Amino acid sequence: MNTSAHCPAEAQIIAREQDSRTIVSLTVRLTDPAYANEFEFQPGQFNMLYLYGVGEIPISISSDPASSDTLTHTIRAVGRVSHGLARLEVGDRIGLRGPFGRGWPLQDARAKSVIVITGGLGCAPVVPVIDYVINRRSEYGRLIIMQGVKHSDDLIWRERYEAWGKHPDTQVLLAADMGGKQWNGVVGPVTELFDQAHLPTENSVAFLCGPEPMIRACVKRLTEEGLAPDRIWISMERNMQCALGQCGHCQYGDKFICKDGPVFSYAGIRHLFGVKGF
Amino acid sequence: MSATKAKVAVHKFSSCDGCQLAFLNMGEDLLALFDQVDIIHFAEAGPLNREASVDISFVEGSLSTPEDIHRIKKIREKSRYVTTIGACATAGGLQALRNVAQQDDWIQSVYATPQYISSLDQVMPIHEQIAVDFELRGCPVNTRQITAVLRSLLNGVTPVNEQDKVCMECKRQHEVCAMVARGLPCMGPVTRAGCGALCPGVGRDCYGCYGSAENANTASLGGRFHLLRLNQNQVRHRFVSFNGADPVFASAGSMGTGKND
Amino acid sequence: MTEKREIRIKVPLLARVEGEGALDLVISNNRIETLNLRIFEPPRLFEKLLEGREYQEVPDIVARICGICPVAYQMSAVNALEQIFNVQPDPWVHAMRRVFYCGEWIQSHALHIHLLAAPDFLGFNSAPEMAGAYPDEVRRGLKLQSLGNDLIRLFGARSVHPVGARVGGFYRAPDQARVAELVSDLERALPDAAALISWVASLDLADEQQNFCSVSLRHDAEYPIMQSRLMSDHGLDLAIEDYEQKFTEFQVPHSTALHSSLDDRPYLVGPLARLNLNHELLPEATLSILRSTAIRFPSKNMFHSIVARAVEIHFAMLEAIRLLQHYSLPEAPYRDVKPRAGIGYGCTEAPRGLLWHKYETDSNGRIISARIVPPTSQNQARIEQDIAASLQNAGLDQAEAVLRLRAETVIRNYDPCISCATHFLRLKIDRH
Amino acid sequence: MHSPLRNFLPRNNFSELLTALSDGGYRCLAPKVCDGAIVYKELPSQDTLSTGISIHQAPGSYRVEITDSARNFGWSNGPQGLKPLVFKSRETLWSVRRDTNGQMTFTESAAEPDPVAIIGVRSCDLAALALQDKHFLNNHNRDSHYQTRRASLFLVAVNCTHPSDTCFCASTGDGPTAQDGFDLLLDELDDGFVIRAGTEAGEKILETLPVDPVAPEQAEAISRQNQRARECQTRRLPSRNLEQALFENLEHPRWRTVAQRCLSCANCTSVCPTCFCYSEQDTGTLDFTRSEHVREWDSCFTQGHSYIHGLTIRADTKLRYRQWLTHKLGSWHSQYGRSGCVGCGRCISWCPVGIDITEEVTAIVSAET
Ligand SMILES: Cc1cc2nc3c(=O)[nH]c(=O)nc-3n(C[C@H](O)[C@H](O)[C@H](O)COP(=O)(O)OP(=O)(O)OC[C@H]3O[C@@H](n4cnc5c(N)ncnc54)[C@H](O)[C@@H]3O)c2cc1C
Ligand code: SF4
Ligand code: SF4
Ligand code: SF4
Repeated sequence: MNTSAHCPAEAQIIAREQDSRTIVSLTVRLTDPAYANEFEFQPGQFNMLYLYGVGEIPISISSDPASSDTLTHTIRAVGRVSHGLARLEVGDRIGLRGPFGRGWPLQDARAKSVIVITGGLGCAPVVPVIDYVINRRSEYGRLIIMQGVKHSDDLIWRERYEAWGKHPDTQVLLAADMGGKQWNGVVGPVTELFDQAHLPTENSVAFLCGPEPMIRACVKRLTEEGLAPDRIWISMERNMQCALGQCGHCQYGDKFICKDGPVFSYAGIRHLFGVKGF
Repeated sequence: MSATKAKVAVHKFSSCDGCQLAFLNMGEDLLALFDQVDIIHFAEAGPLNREASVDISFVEGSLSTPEDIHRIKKIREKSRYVTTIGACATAGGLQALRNVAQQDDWIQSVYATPQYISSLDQVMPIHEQIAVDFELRGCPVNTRQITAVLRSLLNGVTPVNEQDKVCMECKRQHEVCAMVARGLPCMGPVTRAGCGALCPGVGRDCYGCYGSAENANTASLGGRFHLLRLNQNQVRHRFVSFNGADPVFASAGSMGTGKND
Repeated sequence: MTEKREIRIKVPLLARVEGEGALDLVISNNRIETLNLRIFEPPRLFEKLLEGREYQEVPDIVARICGICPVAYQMSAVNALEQIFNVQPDPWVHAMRRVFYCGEWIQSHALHIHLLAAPDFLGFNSAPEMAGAYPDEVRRGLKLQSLGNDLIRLFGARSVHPVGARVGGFYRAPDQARVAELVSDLERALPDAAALISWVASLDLADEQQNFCSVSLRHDAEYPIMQSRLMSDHGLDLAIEDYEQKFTEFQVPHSTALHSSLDDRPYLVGPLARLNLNHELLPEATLSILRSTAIRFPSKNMFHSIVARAVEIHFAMLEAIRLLQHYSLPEAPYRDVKPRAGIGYGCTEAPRGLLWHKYETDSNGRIISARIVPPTSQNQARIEQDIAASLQNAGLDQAEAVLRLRAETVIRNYDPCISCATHFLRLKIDRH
Repeated sequence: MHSPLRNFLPRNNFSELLTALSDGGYRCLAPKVCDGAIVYKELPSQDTLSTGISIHQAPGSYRVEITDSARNFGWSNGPQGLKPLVFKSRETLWSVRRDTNGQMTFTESAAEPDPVAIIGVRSCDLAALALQDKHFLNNHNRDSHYQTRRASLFLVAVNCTHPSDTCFCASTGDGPTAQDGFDLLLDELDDGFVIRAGTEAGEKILETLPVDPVAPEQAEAISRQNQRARECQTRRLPSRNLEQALFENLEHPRWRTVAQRCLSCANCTSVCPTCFCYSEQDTGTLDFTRSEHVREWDSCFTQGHSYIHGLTIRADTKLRYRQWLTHKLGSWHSQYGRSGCVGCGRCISWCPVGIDITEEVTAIVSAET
């Protein structure tokens, strides 16, 4: 069992899913059974994954908190560490520290309608939320899932979306800036979906995750539609080295993304949100 | 890691050989290197096979003849990954100073039979002729840098591009700032880290041998040099020396040229 | 001998030499028709680019002529500039420069013996190949090379293009604790250096006597490294200022480096020449190891160069220990310098031999002109002469591969440093 | 607050303090001039403290002068406070071995307790240490490396009698006299020191010293010199919580003009005794069985500080300088309940181009633009 905050524990890859050309889901199990046992997390929290000899990066946990003996991480290969992680195979080992941060405020959302808006790979950190709500369907109001991608080929997990859409009172809306041949979703930015959604602004919360320009546009629409800033929740990303609120890299004004976030209420960060340089 | 060893080549163009020594001066680690990779071409260490296909080519030196250009293109074709090493390969080196001088005049004055001369008008860094995957700066590069690049590449990931300023390393070593405490015209604030702030470490000002750092404010530093009583010529020489074709330093050096005091 | 035979040997790229050179050899009917050590590396015009620079910049600039012997360049340059400015560095500085220089001899010689030359005598193509069969010897060599590098770093922070030397002395005096550490490292490695001499002396070196003229610096009391008079085994005794009167450089069409002659004849510089002329100045500890081998100096066997290198490693280690043993911090590690106009000369013994510098400065200490004569260009004519003799000795009727290897071995035996040799010009070879 | 002025240690008995400390198991670090600046260096047991050091600081300039004064502490400060002693500029956090099966073993590296007494600590640096404590030893996370080193410190503070031109601790409320955070505190007079303890450990050492009672003239001299030290300071920060004022002025034109001068070299953050940013990376040898994970000082003036894949949040100097200032003087209040500046003036002196934080912030938060 590993006690240090800085030092990772070993985890082994037990399943690997190639979701798209650049996106891979790695399901891992901590090799120390005691540690694996006591590991618990909230939807929206993240781990620091370590690639041997290379480095650590923050990656959200995209699996169900109920079965936390294994942990799934959906990783887009974009640079040094993520490319290396995405090349690993079942049986390979990595280092893992976590879980870190504050997740989505699911308690607050109880009995309310839940609007999930994601862009790009943004849906990964919210998957546990969706699963959570769907598993407790009656405890929540409407569930509206809106997902935007740059190109329709980037859309992963089509079957999951389809399956989610089949649940009662659950709406799945997809948009692609550029649609491919077999695309029957909307072509355009994710904000195009707002008109179709007939968003419930009373008694609802919105969870947003994805590229910041897209989030900015959505926040604007949501507030225009009348959703209060403290009902809008955003998952933020900044450079992160320690995930312990120490290294200073993830500072966002007066906040540390790693410990005060990554999920923030819009009301708490609106004074900086979209300001260049923060 | 795959079972077959990576094939590595070390090529040389116009240079002093100093960067290759980052390999040969590894000490006993050189044996670990021979263990980890297959050295296919490295003239100074023995293996000769310029034409073979390799995984990684390290290229030292700048281009200064038509044959050089032909050869570097061949190297590019035969290499999966090309890393240039050192000031000559990445920024022309000292010899690129001749780009700014009257070359003909230079050549006339140093040898007896000038009609034999054939060389390019300009001394060029490698990236001017081929696509380079990674550039490692320094005059010379050191073993730590080479080791870091090799570790990354053998791990299948891109090497880290170190681009902070020498001041960062200087301060981490707790050197007393030579510029502030002794008024020396230190290049540290605009020079790329990597050497380990060697010059401040021996009590002198950095002379910029690692080339320009990211976001280098050469105008402000040049202004400071003037306040430290450097004349125009001296300021120019600070910027334009070991990385003759570094665009940031070159343009800093050409500011105010003409006034040769 | 009946048949007429023509062999054309072209070595387009010499392996295991510093820098890029080639060999063109045509043997026709058992006669050498053409023999060109072709140095084709492009010139880097150093002398020219020194013009207009401040004297303080010179040590850093000339270091870049060669990555293997930057210390030599720095020392020849600072000596010349100090002569112009009429500064006499402290005895401390003189002693520490010698140590600095010893580091370079150790590093360069160890590199040459193990990675460049030994594979020839043991029948390997490359250092990695040889390392497989002789791991202990190679490891020992790399360890010695590292010690040399450590000594350079002691003063210069790094061993390639060190940053510690300045006109007048050193920027900073090394820390006492570090010096003490290095002295004990050196002492511990002395047996390795001794074993190295015996090892190279036991290599199968061809027994081949040649006639040549050895040239080196000469000092009354110490084995020569820096700044003294020039001498030869043919009676030369010359102030370094008068170098140009006796030595001439000339151009040959097949090389981008100048050839050099003494009284119109080729001559030898480097470790063998030094040992031939100065062996009696070696410390007794080194001499006694040498006596236990079968090799005697002066020697007319060019292949004894490798033994000379091993001997100089041992000497340089003892010398560094001697000079550092009672190390104490100086009052100041350098003398302040007042620049003035003038002409100055510096000549030191680079690992490969004489390195002669001449500078002219203006009253602010800016360089008006510079002239640099490196060891390898001085040896070029001698190398060609040696190849001819050596091939003749071996028998020109030998198989092509044998001749080729022999010629390459001869070249490598000089440890030619082509970057040094071609610091200034480029020739295009005219073939008609 | 602390014990009244009772104990006088004559200058020629000062070595007794050093002896008591080394008997107590501490290495002593004392101020020495090195390469033209005051640094804390290990004091060999028989050695004496340097005397007559006088320091002249100005924006971008630091000069040492040796006078014939007998005083040991008649100077302001050196390029570093206590930060390097507790928050190492580079240290290994953990290392990992990998065997041929790919199995990894992680080993955390621990800092070794190394009892060390620092002689001549300034009040600004005590304040800074308290701030670093808040950062590294909070409820959210306690940094064991920091904690071990912090627990090893014995702090002998000396009230500052000779602030430099660049000092403004009086305006931040962090000096020039120390309030707390020391083990022992000295007031230096020409013939010796008035000494008092701030902790039990300090008290223990104090008990062993041959002290005299303090004469009323001595107490008076001390209060006079402390007041002079306060009053001679000319620089100041605007005297209020600057968080709101700074965040209201994010588009002030001054950010652009300061960015033209700023070298983005990070000298200011490196000498700042409260800056805490660090980056982490893996290093190791070519033999792949082992890797080390190290952290080293980083700065909001580097590109890497705000890099996320495909985007640098603060690509230019204007944004980096603004991040520094708005954090140090602004959001620090929200994070740690006070400003991040203790008025030591180091960032002014050690900025190679002499940018003055007090001048910049005043220009930015003053009404006119
Ligand atoms: C809280 C949080 C949750 C995240 N969840 C996911 C996820 O579920 N799936 C996913 O694919 N990505 C996620 N990311 C983004 C992911 O961390 C980056 O893509 C990754 O760090 C890029 O590293 P790299 O080495 O591959 O890229 P490079 O571009 O080579 O980056 C070099 C280094 O910069 C730092 N860095 C670069 N980008 C980021 C970033 N966005 N955030 C923090 N540090 C960065 C890292 O130290 C990285 O090693 C998350 C980021 C954060 C902050
Ligand atoms: S000495 Fe040079 S490198 Fe070091 S901090 Fe000062 S300016 Fe920067
Ligand atoms: S301090 Fe500057 S000049 Fe000196 S070695 Fe480093 S980069 Fe080169
Ligand atoms: S304010 Fe000064 S010290 Fe700080 S980064 Fe800018 S130039 Fe460097």
